[in-house]
Amino acid sequence: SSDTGSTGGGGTDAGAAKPPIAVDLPRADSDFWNSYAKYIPEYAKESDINLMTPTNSQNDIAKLVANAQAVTAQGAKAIVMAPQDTGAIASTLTMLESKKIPVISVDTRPDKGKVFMVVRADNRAYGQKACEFLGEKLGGKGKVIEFQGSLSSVNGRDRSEAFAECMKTKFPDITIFEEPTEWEGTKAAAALQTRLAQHPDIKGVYMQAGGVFLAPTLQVLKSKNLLVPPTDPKHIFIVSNDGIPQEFEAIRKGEIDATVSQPADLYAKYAIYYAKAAVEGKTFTPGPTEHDSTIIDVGNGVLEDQLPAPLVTKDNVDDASLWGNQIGK
Amino acid sequence: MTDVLTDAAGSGAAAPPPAVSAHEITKRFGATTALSEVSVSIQAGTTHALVGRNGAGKSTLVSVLTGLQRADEGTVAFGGAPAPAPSDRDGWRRQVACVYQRSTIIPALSVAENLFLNRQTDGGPIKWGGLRRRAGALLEEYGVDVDPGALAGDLNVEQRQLVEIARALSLGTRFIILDEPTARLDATAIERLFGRMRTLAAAGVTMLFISHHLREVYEVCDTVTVLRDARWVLTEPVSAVGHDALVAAMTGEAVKLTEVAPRSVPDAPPVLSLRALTLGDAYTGIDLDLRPGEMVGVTGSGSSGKVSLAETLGGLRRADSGSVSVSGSAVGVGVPAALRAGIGLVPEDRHREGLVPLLSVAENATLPIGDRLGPAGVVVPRRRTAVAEEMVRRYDIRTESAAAPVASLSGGNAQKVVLARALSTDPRVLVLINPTAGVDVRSKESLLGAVRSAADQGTGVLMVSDELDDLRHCDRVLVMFHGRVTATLSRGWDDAQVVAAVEGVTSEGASS
Amino acid sequence: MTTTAPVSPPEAPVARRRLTGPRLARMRDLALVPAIIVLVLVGALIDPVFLSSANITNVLQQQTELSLLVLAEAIILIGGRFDLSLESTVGLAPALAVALVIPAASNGIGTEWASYLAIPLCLLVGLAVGAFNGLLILRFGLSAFIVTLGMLIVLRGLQIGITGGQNLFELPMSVLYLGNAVWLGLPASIWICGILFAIGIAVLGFFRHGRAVYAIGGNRDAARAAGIRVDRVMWTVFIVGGLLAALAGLLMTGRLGSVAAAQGDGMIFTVFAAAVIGGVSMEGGKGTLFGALCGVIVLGLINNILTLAGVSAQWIQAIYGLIILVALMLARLTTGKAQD
Amino acid sequence: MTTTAPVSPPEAPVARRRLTGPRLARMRDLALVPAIIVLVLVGALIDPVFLSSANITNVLQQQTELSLLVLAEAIILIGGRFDLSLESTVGLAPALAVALVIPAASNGIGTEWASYLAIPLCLLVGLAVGAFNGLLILRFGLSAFIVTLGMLIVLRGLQIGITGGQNLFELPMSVLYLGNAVWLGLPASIWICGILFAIGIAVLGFFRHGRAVYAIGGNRDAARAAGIRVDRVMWTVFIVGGLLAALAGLLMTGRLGSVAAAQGDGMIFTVFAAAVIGGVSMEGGKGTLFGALCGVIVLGLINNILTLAGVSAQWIQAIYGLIILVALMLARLTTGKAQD
Ligand SMILES: Nc1ncnc2c1ncn2[C@@H]1O[C@H](COP(=O)(O)OP(=O)(O)OP(=O)(O)O)[C@@H](O)[C@H]1O
Ligand SMILES: Nc1ncnc2c1ncn2[C@@H]1O[C@H](COP(=O)(O)OP(=O)(O)OP(=O)(O)O)[C@@H](O)[C@H]1O
Ligand SMILES: [Mg+2]
Ligand SMILES: [Mg+2]
Repeated sequence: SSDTGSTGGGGTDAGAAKPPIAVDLPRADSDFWNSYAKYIPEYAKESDINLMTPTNSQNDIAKLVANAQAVTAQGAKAIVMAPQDTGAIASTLTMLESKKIPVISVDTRPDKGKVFMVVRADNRAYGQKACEFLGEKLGGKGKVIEFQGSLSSVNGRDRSEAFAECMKTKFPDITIFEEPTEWEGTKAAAALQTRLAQHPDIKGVYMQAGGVFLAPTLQVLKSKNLLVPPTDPKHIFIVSNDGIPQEFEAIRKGEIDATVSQPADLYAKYAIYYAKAAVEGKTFTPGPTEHDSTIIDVGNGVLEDQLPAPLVTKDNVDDASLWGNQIGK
Repeated sequence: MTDVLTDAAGSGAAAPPPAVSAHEITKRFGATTALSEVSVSIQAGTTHALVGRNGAGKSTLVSVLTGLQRADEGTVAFGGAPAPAPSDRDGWRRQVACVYQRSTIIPALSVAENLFLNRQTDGGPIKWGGLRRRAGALLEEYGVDVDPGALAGDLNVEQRQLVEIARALSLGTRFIILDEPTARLDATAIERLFGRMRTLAAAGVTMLFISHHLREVYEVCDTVTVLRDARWVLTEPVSAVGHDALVAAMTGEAVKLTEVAPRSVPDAPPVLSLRALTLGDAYTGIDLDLRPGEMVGVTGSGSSGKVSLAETLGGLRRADSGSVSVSGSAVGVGVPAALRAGIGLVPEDRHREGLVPLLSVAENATLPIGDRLGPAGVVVPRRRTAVAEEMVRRYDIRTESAAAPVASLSGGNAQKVVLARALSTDPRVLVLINPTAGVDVRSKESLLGAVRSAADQGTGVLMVSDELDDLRHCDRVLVMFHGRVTATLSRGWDDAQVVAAVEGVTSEGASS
Repeated sequence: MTTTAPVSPPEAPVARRRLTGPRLARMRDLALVPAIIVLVLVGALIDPVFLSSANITNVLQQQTELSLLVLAEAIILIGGRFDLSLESTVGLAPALAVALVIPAASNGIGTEWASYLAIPLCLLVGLAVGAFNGLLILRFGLSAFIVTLGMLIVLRGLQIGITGGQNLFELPMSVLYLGNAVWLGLPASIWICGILFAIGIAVLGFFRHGRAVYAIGGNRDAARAAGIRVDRVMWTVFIVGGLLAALAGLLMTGRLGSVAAAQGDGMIFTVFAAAVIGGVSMEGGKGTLFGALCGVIVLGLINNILTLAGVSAQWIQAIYGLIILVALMLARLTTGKAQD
Repeated sequence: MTTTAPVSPPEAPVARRRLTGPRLARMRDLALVPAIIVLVLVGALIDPVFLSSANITNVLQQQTELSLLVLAEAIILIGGRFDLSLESTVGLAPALAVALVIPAASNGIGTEWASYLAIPLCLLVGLAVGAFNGLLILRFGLSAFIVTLGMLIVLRGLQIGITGGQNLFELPMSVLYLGNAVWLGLPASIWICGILFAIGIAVLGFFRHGRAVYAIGGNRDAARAAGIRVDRVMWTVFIVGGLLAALAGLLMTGRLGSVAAAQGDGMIFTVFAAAVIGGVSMEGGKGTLFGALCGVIVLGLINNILTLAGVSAQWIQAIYGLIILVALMLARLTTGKAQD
């Protein structure tokens, strides 16, 4: 009953001839996604596509659906999105599929529905890497506190599950305190204070998001005089997750020990890459890619390009190729 | 009207059952006993007066008789049959209609809807046009000049009261309670109400009438019951109990009410001067000089502008033009300026502008003088209590203590707190609007006594009132009509003169 | 010595030039119409797509769930009460209903009841929540704010507890139907909202029980004195509120194709914003459902226009808030009445 | 035939044994004390660490920012108004102050003002926000709910706009100081809160202007008629509210070591919960700051106990909500008064 086809042509004039590509940003209040947002136009320019002004769904699935509908009405020929709520996007994907608009899903894999490509790092691998690093540093025993995200976030859940599973199988003597935080720094700080009072012998911290937990954690440890170099027996080993510049800084100072760098730049780069490929009609098959990653078939014909997410420690923190070393400073 | 009066306690096996009888009613609020074993029965077709001092328990009895509150002990019967169950509101409403002392008008709804609340339609959707027409007819029948489509919240106090009365009378019940319906009405409206009541009585409707104006009791009632301190005191035909006896029964002491003593006002330059004061539609070109110690009454019908004038003086309204000065210096805008100039105000509606219900009596009475109760803005509780207790004593406020919330006071006592507040600043000019509305005889006397003694000490008093008893205390009375002062009556006027001037019929007879 | 002022002739009583009540109330109802017109003009200027029927349909459909919650909240507010827990019911009701119906393998509870029960179960949950709120508030005299705030947390917690924080996406067909069906060229959810609003407007405007809600909100004691069964009416209102919230949850579930663990999370602010912008007073007894509906539409238009205009993510929120404030001032200017 | 009761001698009036107003009010104040005692007992049973001075200090410190917001909100509520925007001020005030001071390389605006200006600037922002809210609400007669809801969005949007949504990590020493300093063995923030609450309780209880706030909240017209400068007092209250929120933001920033883009986000619900649980009425004129403080402590204890008990993430929210509801019922039972 609608006439979407006839009113295309939003976006910039420069590339008017090229099919417009829409990008929806999931939120504007996290360092990680802000870096991603900065990379998007850069790579769009580089690969010479007609990028529509990115929309922002403010971490609200209803807004994401509304935005998808709006850009469709404006004539988008491909959509890049990062649905933080992976279930609730199903109908929208069906709608977009019926209009033959390919979707690139970044960071998350929709539970259901057809997408052209999922560009993602393996969140379970994050949890796994953190577990292995901590387990090793602690010598397989001791107490670890984990700042979980929110149960309703698939990424948080993946990290929690993988971390717990790995600890259980590989380091059964390590006690984990799982703290639900709803991704809030205040909750993490409160939990850490309480736990340290209860268990002064906590030796490790795994925080699932450096962007929100890093500063509060350091602050609490500082006030308890626990921010000491790794050589000190009082040292608490900390593994973070995200790879923002501040985490690197803390690694250099010896305040934290490692972080899993979630590749904001690669997310942007390959989101654009696959969007362009989709409108050009290219197809992909499972297997290794030419950019150090593997495309796997995660079922139902959904392909997922699993980008590398390196563990950054003191040894490789100055690696210039890390996205956290390319921005800000 | 019936002449046959039966023993209230009931001995008439042969007589028809009373229209209403309350038996041994006891009602407590916390540890306050508002009613203690009160029995009253009212014969069908009579108009029964219920009198008593403020806080005697009259309104509480009303709420028990209308089923709004459940008595702790005792029973209520209508026409010999037990009263409906507490939850059966419709049952109660078939038995009794009531004009409550507290407004039951819903401000956000139209007048028409307020009149027909919960009976807008017999079923099916409401036809608003028809409802407004019915309301218009009803209002006309009762001589109430308001637009049925207006928001009830836009009506003034008197109009609201008239709407409530019209509503109660229109319900078609055979028993109607009127709890102080006249407290907010002017003379003509009261006359109209009485006419209506007589017609109803002639039609055999039973009425329970509460008023602090004993004259009204004698005018429209057949029997009278007196309550004192939550107890039943007497039930008599009005013809059998004289004015003084009634007052004695109410107060429990056989002291006569004092006559209004003549007083003289020393000649002195005016303490308050108004020059060509004008406010929109309300009043125009008001000139007035008030000498220290002088008491000036202002009266007029509804919408004569008298209340607006008084509110302007108190700082609640702002005149469009003209000047107000106290002892020669101009008064600024707003209440604080008026207070600073020495003008104290008793506002019209104690619920709306008079009191902060949750705060204590002490705090309400001392609101404007917070700066005098301690150093540097501190309010020393002990000093506040001392000042308040003195006020409670001086103005005879019936309260458990100065610390009780003012919301727990009966209407008349609440009014005294408002007066206490106005006098707390020792004003040079005291402006009062209907100060004795809802105040019992004895309290009225003490209240007006307090006003008089303030005047005797040099305070100029401007009293806006519809009550001739209040106006009798004044040295002269101004009558306003459609926003202008149309007559000035000096001491010695008679009631007819005032009524005529208020009606705007003539003013020649008023001048001397 | 007395003076007599010249007697003015007994002329007609001072003219009452003030607008009469209902007219004013109606004006207040229409207060948002200028804002809506301005928004539509701006939208049309920004992108012609704005006026396409597809876009308008989208805007309306996206607002359906919100509008049902606003309908519920507006009625409760008019009755002088409060319900914050609606937003959690939006999630819990369908989640519980679906979990009872789907197999454990799809994150169900394992009861695997017949799937045609899903919709009745969902509505039943809404009804139960409303009834429980009403019980605590009306019978036990607890503060509505605090009871429903507590319930907001408890219900969301229950949903997370029951589903383990998982999204449920194996939905029975019946649940999917309502959020997706198209009736006579318009999404079913728009029809449903339209009809429910029409019923609501009719009941609140023209029926005794509806008017009773206004009376209760305006002056509870007076309503009681007038023979209105205050508690019974308000209990019904709470139950209707719960039902509407459950229905909103159903529509949202169908539209989005799953029950998100955070479904409805944070909506209550928007619900209040729409209702209050639409002229429903927090103090009870004031406002109309039509006004509330206008409030919903204003918010929907603002969102749509901001998206179409491609406002930068960095400033979108500030601009959104600013537009709301300006819309309010507009409403204030056109009615000329102070709000509350 | 009429009867006359024997005229009773002018005896003493019927004994009035009722609790007097203030005593009742004080009881209401103490309503939460049983709940606090129960919580402390439960906490001690769950883990002996609970009663350790370190843990108690932690609980108190974690609640300092919340308590300042509750202090602000309680005063505003007692005055019969509303402020939702406090939670955004908690983020914006320190963010703007810090951004003005730090170099652009650390996500500053680039002005690089002297860093000792950070604290005054932060407080100034709070003051300005409060003053602006007051202006819109008091002068223009806009609804407090809707103005401050709009401001909540606008201020958060401004923060995101100014910082580009980044957390600010490079803080001047002065900003870090307050949130971390320890005075006489207790964190400075606890001292600050304690002192501010003491001042608040004294002013609201024993000073003319404090009592005026109660009068205004209880009956605005009556307060005006009694010569209280209603608008001026309420404007001051809004400004104090803004200042307190900015101070809370400062403490939080210091304690957490950064200004998060979402700092304060979602706090306003908890603020209202604490205030209302503590007996402050949404209708104005009722409640005390002591009660509000008890509300804050109850919420802090619940959180602490749940953490110590290690309740599973899956059910923690449901249990949290449930405990709040139960605490309320307890409060209701002990005072025996209906709430509103
Ligand atoms: N709801 C209530 N709670 C507590 N005390 C009450 C309540 N209602 C009435 N009282 C108390 O009961 C007593 C009787 O009050 P009531 O209103 O019946 O007096 P009244 O005779 O109608 O006085 P007035 O002539 O001033 O209207 C008073 O002491 C009053 O303070
Ligand atoms: N500020 C104003 N601007 C315009 N008209 C006003 C204003 N104030 C009052 N009026 C109108 O002036 C008329 C007189 O009002 P006012 O309340 O002073 O009468 P009143 O004599 O006090 O009546 P009542 O005895 O019923 O209280 C009314 O019609 C009222 O609507
Ligand atoms: Mg009474
Ligand atoms: Mg008047």
